[in-house]
Amino acid sequence: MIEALRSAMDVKLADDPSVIVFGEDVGYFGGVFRCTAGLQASHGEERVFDTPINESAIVGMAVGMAAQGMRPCVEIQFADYVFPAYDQITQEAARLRHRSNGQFTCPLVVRMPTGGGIFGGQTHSQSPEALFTHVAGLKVVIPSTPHDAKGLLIAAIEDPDPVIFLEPKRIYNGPFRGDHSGKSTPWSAHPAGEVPEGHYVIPLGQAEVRRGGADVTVLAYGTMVHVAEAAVAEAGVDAEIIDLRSLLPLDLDTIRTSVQKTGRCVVVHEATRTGGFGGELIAEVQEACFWHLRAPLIRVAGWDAPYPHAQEWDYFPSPARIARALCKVMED
Amino acid sequence: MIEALRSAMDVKLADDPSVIVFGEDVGYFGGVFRCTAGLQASHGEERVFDTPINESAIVGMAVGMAAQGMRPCVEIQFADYVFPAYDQITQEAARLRHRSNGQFTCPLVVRMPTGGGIFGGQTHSQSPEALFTHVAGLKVVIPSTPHDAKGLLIAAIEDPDPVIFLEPKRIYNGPFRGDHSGKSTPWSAHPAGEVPEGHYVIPLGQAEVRRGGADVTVLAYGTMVHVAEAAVAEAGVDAEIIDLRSLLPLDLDTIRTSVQKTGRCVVVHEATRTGGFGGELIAEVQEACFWHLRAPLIRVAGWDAPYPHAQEWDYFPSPARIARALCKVMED
Amino acid sequence: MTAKLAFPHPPARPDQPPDFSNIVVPPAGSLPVPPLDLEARDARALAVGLVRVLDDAGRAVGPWADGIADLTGDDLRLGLRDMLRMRAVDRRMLNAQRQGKTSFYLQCTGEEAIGCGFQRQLEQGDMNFPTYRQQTLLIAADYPLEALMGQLYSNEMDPLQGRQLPIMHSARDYGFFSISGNLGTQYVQAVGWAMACALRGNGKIAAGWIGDGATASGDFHSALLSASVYLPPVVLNVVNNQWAISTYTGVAVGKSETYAARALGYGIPALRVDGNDYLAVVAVSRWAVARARLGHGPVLIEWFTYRAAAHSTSDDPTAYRPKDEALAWPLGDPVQRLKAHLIARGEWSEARHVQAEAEILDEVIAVQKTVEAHGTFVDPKPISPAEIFRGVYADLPPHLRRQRQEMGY
Amino acid sequence: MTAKLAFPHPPARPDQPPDFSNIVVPPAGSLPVPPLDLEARDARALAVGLVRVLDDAGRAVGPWADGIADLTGDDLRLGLRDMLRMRAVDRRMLNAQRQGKTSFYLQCTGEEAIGCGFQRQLEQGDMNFPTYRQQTLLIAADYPLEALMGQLYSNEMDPLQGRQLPIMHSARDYGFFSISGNLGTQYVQAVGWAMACALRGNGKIAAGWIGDGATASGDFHSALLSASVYLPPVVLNVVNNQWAISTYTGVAVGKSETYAARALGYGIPALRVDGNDYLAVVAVSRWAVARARLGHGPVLIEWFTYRAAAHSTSDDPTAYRPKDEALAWPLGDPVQRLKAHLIARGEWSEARHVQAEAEILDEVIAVQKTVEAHGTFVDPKPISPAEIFRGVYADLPPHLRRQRQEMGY
Ligand SMILES: Cc1ncc(C[n+]2csc(CCOP(=O)(O)OP(=O)(O)O)c2C)c(N)n1
Ligand SMILES: Cc1ncc(C[n+]2csc(CCOP(=O)(O)OP(=O)(O)O)c2C)c(N)n1
Ligand SMILES: [Mg+2]
Ligand SMILES: [Mg+2]
Repeated sequence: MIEALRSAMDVKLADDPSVIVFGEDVGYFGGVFRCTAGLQASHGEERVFDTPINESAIVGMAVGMAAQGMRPCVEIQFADYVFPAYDQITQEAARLRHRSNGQFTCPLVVRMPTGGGIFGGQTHSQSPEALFTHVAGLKVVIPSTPHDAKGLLIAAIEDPDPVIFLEPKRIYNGPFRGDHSGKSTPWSAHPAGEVPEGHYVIPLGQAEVRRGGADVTVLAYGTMVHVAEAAVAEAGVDAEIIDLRSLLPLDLDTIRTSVQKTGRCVVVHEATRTGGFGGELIAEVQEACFWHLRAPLIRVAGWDAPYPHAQEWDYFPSPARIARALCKVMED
Repeated sequence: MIEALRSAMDVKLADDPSVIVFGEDVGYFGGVFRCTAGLQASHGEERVFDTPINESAIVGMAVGMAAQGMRPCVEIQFADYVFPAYDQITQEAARLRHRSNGQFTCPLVVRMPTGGGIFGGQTHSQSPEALFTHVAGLKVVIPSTPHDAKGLLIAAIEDPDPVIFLEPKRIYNGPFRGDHSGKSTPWSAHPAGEVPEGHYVIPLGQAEVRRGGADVTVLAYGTMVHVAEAAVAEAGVDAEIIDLRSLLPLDLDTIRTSVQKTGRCVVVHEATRTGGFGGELIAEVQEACFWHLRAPLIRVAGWDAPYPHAQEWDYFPSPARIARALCKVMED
Repeated sequence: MTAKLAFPHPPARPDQPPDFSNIVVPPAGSLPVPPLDLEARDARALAVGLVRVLDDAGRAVGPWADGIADLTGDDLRLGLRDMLRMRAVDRRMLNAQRQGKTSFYLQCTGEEAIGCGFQRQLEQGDMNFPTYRQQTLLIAADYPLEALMGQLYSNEMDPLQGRQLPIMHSARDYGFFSISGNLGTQYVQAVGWAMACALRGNGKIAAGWIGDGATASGDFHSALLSASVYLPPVVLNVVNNQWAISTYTGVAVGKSETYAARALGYGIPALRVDGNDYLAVVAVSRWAVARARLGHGPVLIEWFTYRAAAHSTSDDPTAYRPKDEALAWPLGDPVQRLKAHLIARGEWSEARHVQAEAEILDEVIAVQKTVEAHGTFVDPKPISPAEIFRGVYADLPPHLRRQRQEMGY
Repeated sequence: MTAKLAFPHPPARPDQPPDFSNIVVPPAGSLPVPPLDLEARDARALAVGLVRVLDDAGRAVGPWADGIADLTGDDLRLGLRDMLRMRAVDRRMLNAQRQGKTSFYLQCTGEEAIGCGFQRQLEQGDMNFPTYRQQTLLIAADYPLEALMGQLYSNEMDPLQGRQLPIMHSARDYGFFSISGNLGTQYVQAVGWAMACALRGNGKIAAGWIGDGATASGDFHSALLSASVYLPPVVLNVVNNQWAISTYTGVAVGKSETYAARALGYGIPALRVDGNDYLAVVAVSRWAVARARLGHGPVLIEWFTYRAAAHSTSDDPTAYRPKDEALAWPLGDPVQRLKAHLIARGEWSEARHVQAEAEILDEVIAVQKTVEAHGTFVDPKPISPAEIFRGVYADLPPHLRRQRQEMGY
């Protein structure tokens, strides 16, 4: 997925002089996850550069640039470190178009590695998507494969509005199905690991059915798409797995169609349960599909506690936990 | 409600030397909403003082003090300005007890005026509760009457953990039932406007049934409790109105009992709908009451747009909108 | 001896006489004009001193005066008119708020010279990132009063269609960035904008604006730091009007000698300037704008002034400072000082001044009447509720379409 | 000429020879010891200079040396042992990480003098707010190695019961605040803690710690500003080790002359100190701690040093700096320099040094064995999963009780 993201930025840096890339360690070194490796060398320091460790400055500078018509694509080193920039993102970037009645706009992408599964402890594991989906004016995107990652990132950079682009770091190097040994296969062995060269776009706001099924709908995104696949195999139920890809705007049509068919739904995310995006999904789904439902909608999510270090696998939603939830809704 | 809040701080400043109060303009002047008026004069400048305009510093200093065993009760001038402190609140205060395994704790209260209805535009009207209810380690409280405000604030100051204390500014001076002339009656004319002197506590985590009813449950908090009362009168349905008072922890027992009885539920809040606390409530309620439900759970909330200035009454959830929702769930 | 906390206090509170004895007012003309490529280490005298051009007799003196010797009587009369127009607009709008015609207002009384003098040194395409107290920038950019008042009344002439608080203007074509209510945030955005100017090589510059109180915000630091690292063409203005609502400037300046001196710590050269001296404002602004435009990097200017009016229509300053403190302000009133200078130059008279004031008032009232004819804030629903949904995104996503339908539009 | 952005660059990249010719190393002993009530305006020479005590011959010279003339051979040998112990622990733990016994590690090689020398000047009850690279403070506070390693192995000896990353210690009784992974946040918390000390009059002080890179964070400013306003008893330490992961210190310092000089802008006196000179560290720390404790307010110290090792076990510095840059560092190695001084004083010898190293290594290995017997990180589920829920709040709220039950506990 790293190469896919890099390729997306490379394509946009080459085809649009207003695109620029910056963040902590992204310049000469190419980012602690290497997503921008080589981009400074090929596009020059004026297009790809290092910043001081001040996330508010990173986004604040980007807002000023975007308002003038540039298209900054900035990196926050870990999603856990986005909070100093939370004011700039939610109060400034998100509202600039609206509050200026279109005089100024903010075509800005904030990339950040998100989620757990890497023994990163509480400051390298958080999943803050719900803190952005509540903010009108933002778009929130999270890919689950290299193929999507590239197409979605190009779409995000080309989008006229600010996009929060969450990168599930656990699957940077390969799909992770929740194996507690921590092992994962490389992307090269996965069909969606293949990434076309050059320019292509996956439109924001469209979910993807990863697995068709008749009995229960699983809503997931990022790493959890793969963990859900393992869980479905483990539970042996005929589940339909929907990879949301874009949380805001949300592809409610695809979700509705599925749940009206299956009558059951399990929502999975890594973020803490209370106030997570799962609540929003359930509220929408029950409203849209109430008369089709055969069982309560349930969530499998991170526990409402700081993300622990040593107890990682007790915290991270496992295939077993998801499988239990699948069996539970099938009982009703 | 202002006097009630002031009285709560006054009581605690007097009975506990570790309590201290600070924030922008709260010292000599007594706060732009006058909540701390007179407190510096009676308790001294070391206990009640002005700070620079840096919300991160306000909360950061408070975290350092609280860790040593003091009990800071700080004011953020408007909830819209809490975001510079979002990192200190969510990444520091919320997790200090857990991450230090109890070596350090963070008994800290962050008070802030919240919500709309005062023609404050997008930077004096927001309702950010859902951005805190997603954060493990925080408590989130919002009173709807002076009586509750004092008891809850004393409980918050005495709580061993960090509490976000949201003050619905629209009802600082009297209950507001959504009248578009902007008029409200004074608290003196309301039964819960009476505030006992001295020390009393309303425990955090307990909801209050404001109106008993058989047909539908309305979940509301803050200003919306009063608007919901007006709506119920307007709709002429026998609704049970629950004032949540504490969003985190949530009194699910009271809610469950009610919805299992009524089979219907409308959730009301001022915050933008998508990703708001309403989603969480609906997810919990449908899970807990699924087999009792007779209609989809629905939300009446702020639109997913920046809070407008001139179109305030088109944005603010009105009694008419809530009444429509009540009628709609009654149809099913 | 053990440690005790310090709490900064203003020199006087309501029950006391005004006291500005702590403020040192150096003679006009005593500071030099530094080279455009001034370095921070050579700027100390300028940062802790006070650049002044007009002396007590209303004469323009010293090297900074020499730098603007080309200004004609017309130029200066234009400046005076800008300030008078500003003051007239402020007074009328304050009254309009008192009459309920707008929800909120906020004056810049006493600070008129700063924005008026600065703006006239900018070019088309330069961009200010103002606070809510820089309506002077709009006035001196000849922003149509119709648009300004339209916004105050949230009627159909409002360029922002009711979205924003009355005073939170946005006027891209007039070099005026959309104001945010959140303090500090825009200071670093100004740096970003200036970086974009340099990256595109378009020859334009940005100007950041911040109040003394808001220099405490984290993004004041973000701005100074990024300006110090990338050296973009930005002029960073601090308007030190001694107060932040009820809070004395000492609570924001702490032990720093001046706000200008704080910038020196970032290696950014800085000057402290008499903000009530229109000529000093013009001279220093011209220097700073030229410096930025020529690529010598950022500079910070602390404009030393006094907030003569209340913070806003929600504020009553007699609760926290002496009633007549403004009168005691040692740097006087900017309008009176420029007027005195023009008269001393033989370019103006008391009579012409009275006449100009009357003309300007007439003009402002005329516009006001026209704009009010389109409705004021007291009218219910002046603008379509559907405006709420327009422009949240470039295109309306499905969930907003559903919500707009639910609303009935 | 139009504006162009500047991008700070390190003097050398991997394909180039190390180059520290830009670093001015003044002779040891050349700067004075200021009075404890030093004001920022008088601190410039100290803030842009470099306080050094040990000269090239290993002699302690100058006025700062006089201030610690009471230090005995035993005191200095203790300092040397602290540093040697630190280095041994770092090496063993790095190896343990390589063997998969812990998930992550991070050394402080080259920076040992700073925390070791500073900590020995504190009293019981004083509180450090450290970053992840100040394990020296624990070592010099005689924090049991069992606890330190227990946390690294996340086994039952871990005082934090697996909650935190290996290196994010918390040791209240040893004056070591719980480390946060978020940079900068704790600097202002240190100021708050110090304010609490002053408000309670307990005679204790706080010490904030931050890396050069993290001085860019907003809360560096929050801290300096609040310290400048309330003047609490706090020592603000900046460890300038020239790098922030791959980012050259120039990207954080910008046009500021030094990090110490930045503090002067806040009216906070500051000193820049040779952080590889144990005697300079002890002398300046003692002075600063005394200053704070006696109520003279905040002070900032920039410790000038070099991060000799990788940023962490996740980092490979050969990708961004010359491989042998550490060897070229002009201020040498702190262990070697103190050793040379002790030998020059006749208090130490090569043989005793070798012996001490061996003893310390034995001790560290012995503890390591004991701790490893309780399990290392490779053991699955070393600690009860129910620990996840304990301490989120003082009491377990209903929703967490439900979740714990769902988990099966
Ligand atoms: C982040 C933030 N915190 C608090 C406020 C509330 N507030 C509005 S104006 C003001 C005072 C600002 O003072 P100053 O910067 O000196 O500007 P002045 O009003 O004097 O022009 C405050 C505290 C705000 N708008 N934003
Ligand atoms: C707010 C925040 N942003 C980014 C990071 C990621 N990060 C961890 S260490 C580091 C470099 C810090 O460098 P410096 O402050 O110089 O300390 P050093 O590692 O050199 O001791 C970065 C960017 C973080 N931990 N917190
Ligand atoms: Mg001010
Ligand atoms: Mg460093």
